[in-house]
Order: sequence, then C-alpha cells, then structure tokens
Amino acid sequence: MEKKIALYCCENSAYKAAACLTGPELQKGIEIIKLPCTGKMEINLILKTLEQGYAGVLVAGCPIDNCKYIRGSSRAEKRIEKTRELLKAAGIPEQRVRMEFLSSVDSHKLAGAIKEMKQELEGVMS
Amino acid sequence: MNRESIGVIICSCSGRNLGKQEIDSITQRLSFAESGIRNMIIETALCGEDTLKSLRNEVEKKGISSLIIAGCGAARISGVTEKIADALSFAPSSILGVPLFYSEGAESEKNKLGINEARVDKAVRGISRGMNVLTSQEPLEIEEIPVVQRALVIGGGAAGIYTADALNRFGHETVLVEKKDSLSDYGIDEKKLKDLEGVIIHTGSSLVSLEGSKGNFSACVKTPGGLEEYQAGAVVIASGAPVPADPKKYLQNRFGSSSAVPLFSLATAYSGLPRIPSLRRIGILLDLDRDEGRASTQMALHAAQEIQKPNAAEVFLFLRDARVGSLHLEELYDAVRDMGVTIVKYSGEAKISSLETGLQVTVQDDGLGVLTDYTCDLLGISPFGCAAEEDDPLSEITGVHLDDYGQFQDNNIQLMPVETNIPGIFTAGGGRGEVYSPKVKQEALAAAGEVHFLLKNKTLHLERSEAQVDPDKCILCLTCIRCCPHGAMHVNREDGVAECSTAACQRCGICAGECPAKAISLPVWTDEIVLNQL
Amino acid sequence: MITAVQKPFDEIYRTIQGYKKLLILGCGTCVTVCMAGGEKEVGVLASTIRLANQKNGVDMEILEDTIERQCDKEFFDDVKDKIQEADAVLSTACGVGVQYCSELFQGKRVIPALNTKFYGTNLDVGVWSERCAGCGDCVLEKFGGICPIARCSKSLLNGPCGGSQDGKCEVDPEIDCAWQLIFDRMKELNMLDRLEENEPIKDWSTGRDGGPGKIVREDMTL
Amino acid sequence: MTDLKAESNLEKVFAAGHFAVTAELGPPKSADIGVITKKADFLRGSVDAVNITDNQTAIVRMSSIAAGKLAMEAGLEPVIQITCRDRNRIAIQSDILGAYAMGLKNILALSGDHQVFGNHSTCKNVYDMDSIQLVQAMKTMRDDKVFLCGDEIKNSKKSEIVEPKIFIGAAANPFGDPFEFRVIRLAKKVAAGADFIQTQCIYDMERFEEWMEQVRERGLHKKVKIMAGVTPLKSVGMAKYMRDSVAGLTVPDSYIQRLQKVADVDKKAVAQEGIAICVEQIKHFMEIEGVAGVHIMAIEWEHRVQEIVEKAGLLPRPNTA
Repeated sequence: MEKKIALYCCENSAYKAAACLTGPELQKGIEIIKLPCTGKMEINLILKTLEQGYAGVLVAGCPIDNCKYIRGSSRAEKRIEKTRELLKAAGIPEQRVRMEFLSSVDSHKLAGAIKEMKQELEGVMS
Repeated sequence: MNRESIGVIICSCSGRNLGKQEIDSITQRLSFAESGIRNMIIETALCGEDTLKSLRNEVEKKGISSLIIAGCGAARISGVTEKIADALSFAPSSILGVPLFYSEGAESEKNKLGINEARVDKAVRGISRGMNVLTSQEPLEIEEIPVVQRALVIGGGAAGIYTADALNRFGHETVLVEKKDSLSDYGIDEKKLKDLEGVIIHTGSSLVSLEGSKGNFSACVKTPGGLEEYQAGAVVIASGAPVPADPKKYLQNRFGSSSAVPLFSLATAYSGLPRIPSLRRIGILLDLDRDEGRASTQMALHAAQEIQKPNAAEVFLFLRDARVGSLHLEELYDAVRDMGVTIVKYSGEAKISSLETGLQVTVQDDGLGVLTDYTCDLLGISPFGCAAEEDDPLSEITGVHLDDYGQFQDNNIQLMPVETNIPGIFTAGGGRGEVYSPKVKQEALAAAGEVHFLLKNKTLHLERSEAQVDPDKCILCLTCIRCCPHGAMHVNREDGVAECSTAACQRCGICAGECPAKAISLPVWTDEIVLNQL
Repeated sequence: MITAVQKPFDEIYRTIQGYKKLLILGCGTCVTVCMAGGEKEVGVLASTIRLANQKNGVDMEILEDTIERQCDKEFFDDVKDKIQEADAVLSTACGVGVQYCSELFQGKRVIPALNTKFYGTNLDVGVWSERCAGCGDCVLEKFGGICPIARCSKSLLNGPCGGSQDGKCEVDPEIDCAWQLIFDRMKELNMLDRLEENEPIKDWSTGRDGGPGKIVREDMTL
Repeated sequence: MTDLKAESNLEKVFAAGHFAVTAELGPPKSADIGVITKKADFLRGSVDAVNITDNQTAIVRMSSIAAGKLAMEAGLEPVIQITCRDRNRIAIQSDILGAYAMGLKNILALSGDHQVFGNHSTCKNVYDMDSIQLVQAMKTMRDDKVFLCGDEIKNSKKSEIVEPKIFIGAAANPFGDPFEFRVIRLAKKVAAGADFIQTQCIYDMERFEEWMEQVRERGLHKKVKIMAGVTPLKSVGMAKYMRDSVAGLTVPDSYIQRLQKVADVDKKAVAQEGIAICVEQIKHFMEIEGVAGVHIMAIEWEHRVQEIVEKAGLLPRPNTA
C-alpha cells in the first residue's frame, strides 16, 4: 500500500517551498494542501486526515517568530504536540504527525523533512 | 457556486510550464461530462496586459463569475491571481490559483513534446480540487466601509513630525498628539514646525483609548483642555525609543557606580576627571541589553574620536556588531580605529562589575575567543542599548505587540517595515527601535505612504471573508478574543456573542482553530473545503 | 464555572469496549469553556477512538453530537433518537451531565469521558484555577474576598500554617498561600484587626457533609 | 502555688518557675514497643516531658496516644500531639477523653503536615477543625466541661461530670510567612486557651528575638509559657539541607562555617561542634525575657539529649512529685 502524506502548508512560506519540490520521489505520495496560516490547523483536521487513510500529516509553516499573524506558528506547534500526545495515548505511532518550520526558500529543508518522515513511517507502519 | 459559472484558465506561456501535448492531455482528462467544466480557456502569457483585456471579454461573454487559474509556481501564482482579480473586478475568494508544479528539466522535456504523466496528473487533480472548493462555497458579500478621512499620529518627535508633515502634504487631515508640552523640545527647527500648519496639534496630551479598526478608528485623547474624541481612518505610532527616562540615574543605580555614564555625557564626564600622570582608560559600550543600530554606532564613534584625540586616554569600544552600512560611517569607523581606539567585538552578554575606582567590563572577546576583563575609569553606555524600564502604555491601549526588547513590532519578515499586527496602525522611528535620523525620516515617509494608500480610497471594499461566528454555537468563552493577534474579535453585547471585524480580520484562522464550540469558521477555508483538497 | 479535564484515553477506551454503536455527547456550557467537552473536543475524541479502532480492528460506529447543556432535560430532546439508537453514550459533560443523561434514559449505559475538577475561574487562555468549594455558607466577607476553604490546602480558618513561605504553599510552590493573599488584601483594606478574631469551628453541614444538597425555591415551584 | 489546671509534671515545672525542658519521641513505624522503651531510656531524667508525635510528616506510625501510654510506663511524662489532618471533631474529642483516662495530661494541638509529604499522599484529609479551634475545643472540654455540641461531659443524666483536665499546648512558627501574621496567630492560640507553646526549631536567633519582641509587646509571654525549639546540627550536610530544603528555616552562614571549619580538620568532631552550638543557643534562650523553656527536637539523636541538657546547666531536672 502506498503510504501517502498530507502536507499542510502555510501559504506564506511552506506552500511556496513545496511548489519547488523536485524529484519524483518527493512528489509521489504527497498531497499538498494550502492553509492561510498553520494557526488554522485544527487537531481534528489532522486526525480526520489520518482517518481518511493518510499515513502521515506534515504541517509546515513559517518560523515561530516570523509568522505573518504573529502567533499562528506557535499555536500550531502546540496543537501538533497535543495531537502527537493523543496518538501516543491511543497506541498510534506519533511519528505520523509532524511539524516543520521553514521559509519560502527552504525547499531543501522541506524535502529533507519529507524524506525523513517517509523513512520513519516506513519504520513504524510496516 | 454552480459549475457553469466557473471558468478554468490554463496558462501555456513560455515559462517552465506545460507543453502542448500535456495541455491537450489535461483538457482531455478534464472531460466536460465528468467534471462539468464548460469554460476552458487556454492562454499564453497570462500576466500580459493584452491577455487581460481579451480575458475580460471572454469572461463577460461566457458569464463566468469565478475562476480557476492554473499556471506558474506557487511563489508567483498568488500575485497573478491578485492581478487578474483586480483587472476583472472579481472578489478575491472567487479566484483560485492552482500552481502547476514543475520539476527540474521540465524545459527540455517540453521541447521533446513528451508527456510527463506525473505532472499532468498533478494538474488534473489540482484543477478538480479547485472545482470542489469553488462549488462548495457560496459567493461572499462585499462590505463597503467608508474610510474616515483623518489620520492620527501619536508622538511628536522626529518620526511623528515627518509623518504628520508628509500626510499634510498628501492633503490628509492629520491630528498629532504629543506628550511633552512643546514640539520644539525635540530640537526640530522652526521651519519644519511651520510646515505643520494645518495639522491639528495637541501637546501635553496622550492617547487614552483606541477602538474600532482599519478605516474607522475612534480615539480618545487626553488634552490639557479635557478629553477630545477623534475618528481616524489610520493611526501611526511614532512614540520614542523605549530608553530609561533618566539614563544617568538608571545606569548609576544599575551598576552601583558613578563611573557608568550615558554615552552622550561621556565627554563631559571625561573632562571632569582629575588629571593623572598615566593614561586614563575609557570604555564605550553598545548593545548592552539589545542590539543597536547605526545611530548608536555613529554616536559611539564620535565619542571615541573626541576622547582619543587629545591622546590623554586609552579608549575601548565594546560592541557586538558594528553597523556602519551608511554614508561616511564606514570611513569614520576606519578613522577611529586608525587613531588607536581598541575595538572589542564581543558575543553574548557584557558583564559589568563595579570596582573601588572605575568599572570592570567582562566580555567574550570574539577576536581572542576568550572571556576577557577590561578595567575602565569611565564607561559610556548607550542608553538605546538598555532594556525599557516598563512597557510602552501605547501597546496596551492600541493592542500593537511589543517584541522582547519592548519595541513595537519585532523584525517580522512577513510584515512590511512599518506595518503592525493591527491593520490600519503603522509605526515608525524610535518606538520600533530606529533612532538613526536618516532612517527615521525614511520610515516616517513609508508610514505616511501606507496611510495615504489607505485613505485615498474613500471606501474600503472588503469581501466578507472574515472569520464567521455562528451565534447559535458561540458561548462567549472569550477564547477567540484572547487569542486573536489582530484585535479583530470583540463581544457583541447586544447578542451576547463574539463578533469579528471585517476590516481588522486578517483571515489567518487562528480563532477558528481555537474555538472549543466550533462556532467559528473562515469562509474560504472551512474544514469541508480544506478536506475537499485531499 | 465547573471545570473538568478529559480522562486518560486508555481509561476511556477500556470503558467503551463491546459497544457497536457509540454516541459521543458533548456539552455546550461549562466544559466547552474549559475546553474539555465541547463540540471540538467531541470531534477530537471521536477521531482518536476511530483511529484506535482502525488499528485494533474494532468494529464500532461512532456518532457525535453536542447539546447546549446536559444538566437540563429539554436540551436532550434534539438527541433523543440518537441516544436510543446508540448502544452506549460517552458523555463529555461534567459529573452532573453524565448522571442526568443516564437518569433521563433509563436502561441506557452512559459513560463519563471527563474528570470533573472544581468551581474555578479562567485565569488566562488554557489556565483554570479553583476558587470555591461550595461549602454552603460563604465566608468570603470575613477574609477579604479570598476563600481559605477552597484555596488553603488545609482549609485553615485562623491563619497560615507554618508552611507558608514567600507567599507560596508548602504543598506546591505553584500554589499561592491563600493566607498570604488574605493577609495582603486585609492589610490593603486596613482591616487586619478582623483577622485577630478567633474564627469558631465551622458548621460543615451546609455543604457536602450535610448529605446530598437540594435547593427548593417554593415561590418558583409549579 | 497557683491553681493548676491539669497537674502534669510539665505544668508544675512551669508553675515552680523553672526553665522547662522537653524533647521529642517519634513512635515506631511498626508495633515494636522496644523502640519506645529504648528511646525512653535515653531521655528519662533529662527532660520534664516528651512530645509524642502524631504520624509526623504524614507517615504512618503507632498512634501517639498508645505510644504515649507506653512512654509513660517507661517513666516519662508524654505530651500527646494531635493533628487536625486525620480526625474530625468526634474522633478527636473521643481521643482526648481516652488519653486523659489513661493518665496522659499534656496535649499539643497541630494543624499537621499535609498528606502529600507522607507515604499515603492519595488519602483524603479532614481538617474539620484547625489547630486553633482544637485548642479552643480542649479548653471548652476542660473549663466549660461540655463537648463542642454543648452537651455536658458525663455518661448519663444522673452520672457526674468527668472532664479531661488537659494541659493545653500549641505550636508556633516564628519564621513562616507572612511574618507579621506570626504573632497574631500566637495571640489567637493564647486567646483560644493555650497554656504552653513550643516553637519550630530556631537557628536564626536574630529573627527569633525580633519575634519575641513582638510577643512581649502584646504581653503574650505573661499569658502563655513559651518554649523555644532547637535541633542540634549533626553535620554540615544536615545544616545545608535545613537551610535549603526545609520551608521556613534559615540556618545562618556563621553556623555552617563553624561546622565546616571543624569538618576540615576532623569529620568526627562535627557532631560535637553541633552540640556546642545547640548548648549556646539554649543558654541564649535563657537570657531572653519571656522564654520559659526549651524543646529539644533531636531527630534520631535521643541519646545525645542528656549531654545537651547537662552542658546547658539544666540538670538535674526538678522533682515535682
């Protein structure tokens, strides 16, 4: 089964970085979804994404102190942490949810995170 | 929105986009019957002026009221959609950009007239997803908010005066509020003050409250003659730098020694020292609690120059990073160094301890790479490097955030230099840490420009895409009001529910993410729409 | 306001085993405000359970709903059918709501998802703090508006124990010493002399110790 | 001699104008009587009475009344400690009757350490009364000869009243916060009916003197017998622990330096220096107006109490029989 990752991106940073992802191995199995800000990312949205069969959810937004909306990234960080706790408590690998902070030029960083996450998922979902 | 009124534009410009065969393949796969897409437009050079004209005709002819634009990478597509929305007078939410992700080497593949299936697949899915998004959303209303034709400038120092002057020249009614009793206290010359003719000036006054949002603020100003109410379309905070009120006393108390003096009175203090046979050691310290800018560097270099000149002292200049990127500053820096001033660049914190006579400065010397002690008979410290003793009350009144240094607006790359977290409130000068006068003037002009840009449209046309509160679900837990970074949420006392201001809302969705009753949604970004993209 | 926190997931998960159709019923008042059992939390809990079920191969249908208040019967009207249809109800209301739901639907299994904590205030986003112990005989007038029963770890009525240090309680340095607060407030009010009076032994029968409480407003009963 | 309320040895020592000495005996964490008799052997003859702690630091031990009875049989006069943590007013009044009936005449009221510090931290506490109310309760039973509900203390309508004649003690902490409240609290205990007070252990003599001054200002020292608490320092480590980790305690640096100096030369001599400091303190207390005795809390060091009392020049103890 293909392990798909939903990549939720802040439109101010990560979405632009995601647009420049190169190489088929990065584009394959990745669904990119735009958000106005990762501060919009709700815990339940992450869980519902997993419910739909996605192996992982990667939320990518601006660096904490450079969020266009001041506290969106820091709110997202806390919610992702909470989601991981919930998953852990439910016996589901917390590695299935992850957050990255990057700016629009950080495609390489995003690529690295995706690769790493794919590997981790490989490890915990087999 | 119904499918008939949605148009799909695929750009086939000469950028690194899709090849002809690929576009054919895409249009084929987006067959009318299946997806209901009726209006397919293939354009070359989507962003060209001529294209826009023909596009307008086509859109009118086909009765298209919303668009999916597939083209360019994500970095550019938002700019393109904005431009097209503007040209066609479409509401922002009725145009959706679908970036066509390309891979490296796309150029050469295109020339081969081949088909990159993965790319085609992506485009097809992107466009279908866009259809789902547009069909699942209702067209949003446009709200017209008259812009109050008045600007309010808080602070009558250099930044405030330049801002008010510029606004005056733009022809906007401007109210200037200054704490001190006279504007001339700042050493602004008569001529400049004369330029302010027409500006309503309240000296000895302060802002007491500020409500409302972009385009329509209402301010209460405490003046010697009593409270004055003003409506204003925009506000500029030009309060001074958050330095200690009495730097001399502050430094003396903080370091328990009269050998620590404010940099601007270093020369006087130095000349007051009794002569001794050996050389005096004089220190100058920048960046004490926060990194400082060019103004401080300039002041420090001048002071060093003046004291080193008689050659009666050994001068040490401690700084974390020399900011000399300006006319003459670089030369001055070199000249000072050539005179024999020891420049110590340090990292981390500078520790200052009081000795029996003089002070000891302990810093991690970047050049030597070790922790080093320097004893000084006198230490001139830049007050601009000192942490603010208390937060600027304007932060509490206006809701504009302070950064870790107590300055307005941290160095957030997402915000234009003079923007703040509250739309319609701008900031310039010392309050945001800039005290170098050419730069202050620049900022003042930029802030005035932003205000002008806002006021020149007598009416704001705002799409009602702000956060929507479902009054049946809202239990007024206040979470959104406490969380909103833009002060856009407030209590509607009549209905007993939270309410969002169309003008202040920045559509970030943080409130929707927090609401424990799920009473808040962001129209263009409902869960349904987001999940539809999967 | 009544405050609550969610029970540990494994405890909840254990208690819902064996039911084919589970209704997670949220409460839209106090526990929504304290972010423990409103519509959002119901959604999160439902999704987490579904994911756990997927993983464990458990076949369970999960319904979700949230009503205004689970402590008033009229609000249950909207979800009557759903409750009847479900094998069990997992209620994210406080202890009052869970019991009332089970009282109204005889024979229906109603399971609590929350641990009800205390009457408290929302100090800041995400922070709640106990203020009242519901003793039934308010003493706040005597203590400058700060309750020693709810806020002193030992409910002392005559002053601080020896463990009060720098304004903090010996039980946990995160807890303010209620008596330091009372002392400071009474000093500020210039009423320190009131604290010199010996406070007699309290009649606890007005609260929990008097047995289950009941209030009847005769002028209001129909 | 003035009218005695309980005729306990401790009361008589005070009444005769002696500087009183008490010590502490922690009951065993088992049913082992030997622990009590062994400790009693060390203390007998050196002190006027011995406090029997009530599940100190919320760790379960033999009940203070039972251990007190055993200590009495071993030739000591006990001061029974009762905390408000574990019992409500029914249980406490019943225990007071029981203790008195067995000949235990001194009872000291305490709030009690919170259960989080002990070995049953998940239990429910009671705090039906606080320590001041407990003092009041004992006074009511003794002087008004009624229970807290107002009923007379007698078995039946026809039987005679047999009230518990208790010498009532309470504790004081001169170092807790808010400092200004400390003396108010003492005044409340005196008003409630305390006959004697034992303080928390004292190292900071200056602060204690300051507190005593406040006590004298209010004339409290004339209404109640105040016993200053001491705990001899066994080691440098213990001194630092008391300074850093025990709420409300300050150990002056001068004491720590003295111990350290000795430790640097001979580790074994540190205990002796600790005792020397303790003796100095006791001698100092005897000079302070309003201090009527000393309470020596030698934790698991009962065998050194005699030496301390002797060096302080307080032996032999008066015979009041």
